[in-house]
Amino acid sequence: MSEKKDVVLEVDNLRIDIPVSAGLLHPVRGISFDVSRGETLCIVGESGCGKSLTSLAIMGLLPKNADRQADRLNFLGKDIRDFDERQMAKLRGVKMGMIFQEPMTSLNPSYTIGNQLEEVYLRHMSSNRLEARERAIFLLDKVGISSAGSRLGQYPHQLSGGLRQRVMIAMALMCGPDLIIADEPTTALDVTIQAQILHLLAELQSDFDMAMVLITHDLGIVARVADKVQVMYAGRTVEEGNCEAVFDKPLHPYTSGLLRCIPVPGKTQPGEKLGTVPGVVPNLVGDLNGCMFRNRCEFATDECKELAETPTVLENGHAYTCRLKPDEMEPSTGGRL
Amino acid sequence: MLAYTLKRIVVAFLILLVVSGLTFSLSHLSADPALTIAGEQASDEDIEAVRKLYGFDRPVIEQYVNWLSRALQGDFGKSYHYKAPVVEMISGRIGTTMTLGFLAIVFALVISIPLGTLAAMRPNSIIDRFALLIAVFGQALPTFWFALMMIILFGVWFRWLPISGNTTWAHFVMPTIALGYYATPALMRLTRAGMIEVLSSDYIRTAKAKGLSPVSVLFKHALRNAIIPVVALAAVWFGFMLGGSIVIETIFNLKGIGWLSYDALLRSDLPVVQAIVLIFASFYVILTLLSDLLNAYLDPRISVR
Amino acid sequence: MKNSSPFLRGRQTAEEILEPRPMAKLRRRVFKNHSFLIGAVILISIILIALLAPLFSPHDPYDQDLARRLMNPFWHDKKTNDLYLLGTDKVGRDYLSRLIYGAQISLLIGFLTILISGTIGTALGVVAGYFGGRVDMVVNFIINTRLAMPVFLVAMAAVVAFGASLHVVIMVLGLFLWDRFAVVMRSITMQARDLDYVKAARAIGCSTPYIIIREIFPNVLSSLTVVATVEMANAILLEAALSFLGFGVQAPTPSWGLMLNEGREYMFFSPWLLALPGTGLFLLVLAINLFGDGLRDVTLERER
Amino acid sequence: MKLKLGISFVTAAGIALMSSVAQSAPDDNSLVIAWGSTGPIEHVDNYVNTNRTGIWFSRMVWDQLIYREPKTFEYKPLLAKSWKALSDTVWRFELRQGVKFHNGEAFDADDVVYTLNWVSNPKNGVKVQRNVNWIKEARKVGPFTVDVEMKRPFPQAFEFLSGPITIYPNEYYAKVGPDGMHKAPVGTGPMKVVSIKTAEEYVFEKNKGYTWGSPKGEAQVDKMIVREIADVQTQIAELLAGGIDITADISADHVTQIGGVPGFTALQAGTMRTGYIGFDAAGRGNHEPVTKLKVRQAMAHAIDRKSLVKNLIRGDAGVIHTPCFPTQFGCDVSAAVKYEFDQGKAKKLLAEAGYPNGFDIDFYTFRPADWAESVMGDLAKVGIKAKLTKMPYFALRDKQRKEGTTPMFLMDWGSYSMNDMSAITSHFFKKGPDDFALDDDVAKWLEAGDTNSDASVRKANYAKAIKKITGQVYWLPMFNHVRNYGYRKELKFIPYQDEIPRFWQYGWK
Repeated sequence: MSEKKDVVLEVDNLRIDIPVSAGLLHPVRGISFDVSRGETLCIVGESGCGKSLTSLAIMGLLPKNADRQADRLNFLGKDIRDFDERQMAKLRGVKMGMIFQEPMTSLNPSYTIGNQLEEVYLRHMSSNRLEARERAIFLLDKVGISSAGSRLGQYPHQLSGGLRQRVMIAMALMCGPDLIIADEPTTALDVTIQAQILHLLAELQSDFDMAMVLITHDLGIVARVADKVQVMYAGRTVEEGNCEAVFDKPLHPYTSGLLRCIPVPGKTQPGEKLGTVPGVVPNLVGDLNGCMFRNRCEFATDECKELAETPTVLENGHAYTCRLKPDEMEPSTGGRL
Repeated sequence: MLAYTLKRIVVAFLILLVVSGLTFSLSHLSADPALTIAGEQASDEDIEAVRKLYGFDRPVIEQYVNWLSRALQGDFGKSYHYKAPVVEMISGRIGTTMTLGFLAIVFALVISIPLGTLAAMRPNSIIDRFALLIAVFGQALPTFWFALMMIILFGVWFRWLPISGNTTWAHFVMPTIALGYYATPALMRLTRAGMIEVLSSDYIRTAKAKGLSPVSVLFKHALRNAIIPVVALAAVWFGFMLGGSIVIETIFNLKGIGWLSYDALLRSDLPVVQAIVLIFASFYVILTLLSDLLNAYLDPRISVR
Repeated sequence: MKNSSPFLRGRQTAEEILEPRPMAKLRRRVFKNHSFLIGAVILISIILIALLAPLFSPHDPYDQDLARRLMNPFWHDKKTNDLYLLGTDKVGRDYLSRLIYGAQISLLIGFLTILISGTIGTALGVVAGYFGGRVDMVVNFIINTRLAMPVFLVAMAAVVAFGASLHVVIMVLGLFLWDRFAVVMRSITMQARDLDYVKAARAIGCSTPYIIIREIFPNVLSSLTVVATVEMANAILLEAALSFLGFGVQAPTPSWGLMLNEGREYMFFSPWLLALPGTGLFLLVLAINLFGDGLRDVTLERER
Repeated sequence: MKLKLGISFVTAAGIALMSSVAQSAPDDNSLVIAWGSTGPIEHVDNYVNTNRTGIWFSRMVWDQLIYREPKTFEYKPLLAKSWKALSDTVWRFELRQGVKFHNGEAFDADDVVYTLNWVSNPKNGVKVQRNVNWIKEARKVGPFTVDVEMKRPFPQAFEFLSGPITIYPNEYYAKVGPDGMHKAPVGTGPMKVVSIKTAEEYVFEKNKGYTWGSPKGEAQVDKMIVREIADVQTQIAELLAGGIDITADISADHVTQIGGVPGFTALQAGTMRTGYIGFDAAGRGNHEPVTKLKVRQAMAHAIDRKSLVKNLIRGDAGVIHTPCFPTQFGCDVSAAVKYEFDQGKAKKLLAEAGYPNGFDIDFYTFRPADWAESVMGDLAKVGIKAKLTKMPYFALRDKQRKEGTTPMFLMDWGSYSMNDMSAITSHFFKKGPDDFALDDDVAKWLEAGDTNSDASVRKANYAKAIKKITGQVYWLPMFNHVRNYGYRKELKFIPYQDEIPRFWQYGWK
């Protein structure tokens, strides 16, 4: 566990409900975590597990019909649960920045890069255009964009995807936020670019001493940058803990299934079969009972249908939600790291 | 951009050429201008003389080329009926039609953009349903019928508004509403659809994540992008409205070129009809050209295409 | 739809998760779509009334008698209402019967017009979209030329040239209202052309007409129907406007537009003569539009 | 509220529910007139215009040499004090002294000579040549004496001199020409033009100098505004809303309706405009049935003209049996062959002609469709299925002249308000472009009647023509039209049979 010293964000039992025609959809069903300055939390899970909604919930950007509840939602020590749109708007961009998955469409095509960068700064800092411009150039330089000054006059469509994501990162950093949330920042990019961007993010995070929440489905990324890992499945945390702990000894069948899906340099033999997690994510509408992973779990028994989803916490903070005891999972299915 | 503009201009000219050719042949199918010119009491010899004098005995192609070459010099001939130069007749009346068309399109935009935007911001809300109602009703309401109903109610019954003529701004209120309402549904639907799409776009999410004020998100980031197709459509509709002005001007006794074209058709006054068709077509062509160029300016991606 | 929120994009929606059978899904959508339902009900009623006009109309719509001209409708004149529920017109014809037969005329004009314009527009659009390149350029030019022509004015001129009658009005409208068909068909065909199975058909050497008819046409059918409803409404309104100005169908055809033209003389004193055909026109066009809107919602969702 | 309004709106029996109009004459003693349902005055210069409203306009602004009493059709002095015939072809006019044009120019022989010589010169393009082409020359004899020489004996000369031939100021007209006259007309008449907005509005004021004893009388209002309003319904709306004081374009049904609104009066005034059904008897358009006399006779018997007149035209309109209006010179009703309404006879005639089951025919008109529909209803009863084509007047006229493919047409002719049958019958039956009979005898008799100055010779020839035209049913004369006027109750309105309202004579009670 981290030293609880400078906690930036505390989330306790975050739930999101969305009414749909078939009933009430529960995409997020009680997520808790905290993240401190200088720390990177990775939220991992496959599509539809609620990880992106979690990030939007923190930013206050959920769709209007979504209902957000939490036992605690503290940001920089302040309870932001009841913040209205105006109050949230004062936090966003200045105290918390966000980087999205799709750099190709996340920039407004009608305005220049410079305009879009400067407007954050002008909005939140009482400053003039000149300072905003200097800050923009400084940050573009910082995110590795050459000849930053001339880039300011360019429109998004004149830039490549990688460059646009760098611009997005610069934009999130314009006001020096305390928290940065990156929602699959590299998914849409070429593999070669992915590494650069990730490296850049990690570097900037330590440079600016921010807290970072990195949302991804790519465990490879997690292994490289995370301090803490949170594995989500069907709207709940199924396993969380220090990066090393989780990777060394995954305790939830889902985590171990995910880990089997990635090749590990030096450990995965050529020709060796990579694993998969068969099946699909269950329907999250209506009243839900038991372990949601049971229909895909090789260890599932009838017991799992009734199971309360309460986590088992080990002494190092490593927690998981499964009826299995820590040693019951076959060693061969996990722990290859 | 320059090449794009030039290409568009050449195409525009070609279109006008074809339109003028079609109109010319159509109108010469319809009537024997010699009869119209010669008048009520003319004898056969008079008619024959007129035919020779005006060259109506020549092949249509030759007549067309002659007409076109004079039209290009700004001479559309003389009205068969009123004996006045067509250019003079039209220039004295076009102002009324332009005023009406302009007011109507402004009215349509003033109604449809805010309403479409509000509807898009709150889909399925009361205001969205109200907007939909206006759109659905507007599309189904025959313009002339709507105009007559307004005359009965606001002109005769309540006497709030003057019924005919063009002397004061009040005279334009009913014609503007009648004509503008006709364009409102299309513009509003497009605003709404565009706004919904834009509001759900990633860059609006980015703008919100940047903590921009809702006003800035809406006006700076959303509206500008959503409005691009609306501007294009409004230009097209302005062209349609000139056509719609025929009925409206006749009902409200606005003596613009819409009425003039109606009057000319009743009298088989071909030079006037041809000139007005060409003017309407030019308007359409020029407006679409301008709106394309404006779009290229508003949305820098277009000129690259 | 609520679940079309961007923030959920790329994730499964509840409906997709529940996944009922496609037909049941379609049925549910149809019955959930109020505008589609209302439009369909009104439209079908009007079509039925038009088809069964001889059954519904109490009198021959052409049977005239000057002695009983301009009789008042039932709410004004209790004595006459047994025979002439909505009164009579200015040559003594039963107004109700003429309204009923008027539905025939409007629908006839609407259907025949879209038949002509749909054929022209679809042919041009599909050819342009399928072949692209120069063909596309030429078709585009034709479309733009057509759009540049002021429809109403040129239609009036054409009616003057060829004489006003039902055939002429239908022909003229048919020859003018194809642009939207062409534009929509062109872009859809372009998309369809690149679909895998169309490519496959081409690869195994199917002939072009075969590909267009068998592979592309079924794809564009729903869009075609939606455009058809828009143009049908358009055609009906244009005919009404032409007839209203005296450039449309000829008396004594019971066209609603012509009835408006005739009833206008009485607009201040017997407003129902104007209000009734106007309402008929309004309802028909409203129904077609609602139906078309609903159809688009229903089918587009299916395609998604 | 809204719903209630809507219901009462649809169900309202009439506009009688509306607040009624201000019940007093306007403070500035002005009169606002709406006209123009047949299109605006094409050119304000009287000689370049053919529209009826142009005639109305011309009577307000200009005077003629001779005044024709509108009730008795007697000729009285106007700008000419007296006249006498010097020969078969020369008239001498003594002119009135002390008359001034609106621009101050004094009226004298020079004005008359200039006007007559200018208009009779074909080069100057007077639109209705027939009005002026009989004039050979006008000569100044003294400062107020003029001789007018005709090309040939021309018995209708006074009809023209009292009608379409208005006298222009020579100096002004020589300077500005027709276009100047169009923009700023100058005459001697009771009303003076203040401003003109072409096809929209004409503003007049009273000619204060019109005190020389003109039989036309002084203007009763100080100011007059004429608004050209194309749509009759818009005119009525303006009338009901108080925007105008009088309209002359309404229909017979409007008369009943407007007459029922408090504060308004409406009336019908018969005119000499003669409606007729023409047949392509000469076969110009190759429609066989109508070339047969028995078919035409059958149709004449099949059509119930009385019912049509009684129900649709009303007023003092009546069935007409002559191809001219009975007050017109030479229009001898006793010479006409009359056809009573008898469908049995019609069927018999049809059977004899070889059409026992009737036939299909195209029927053309430019007038309200209900008139033609009434005719069609009658024809249908004897098996003749007429298909109506209603088209604008000009298009119909051109179609007739160009193609001749109009086997049957309901049209009418106003004779330019001239009380002489040459103005109508001679126009249609002297083998001109509008002649569908092409009968040599008729043409010959009409020519003889037109060019002889002996009244009895004229009458005899015209009677022969009438007999043949009606006997052969080249035309089936229908009825004379009425003009329908709606106006504010306080207006002193006087209708005239020649279809020319004298607006300056109408004052406020």
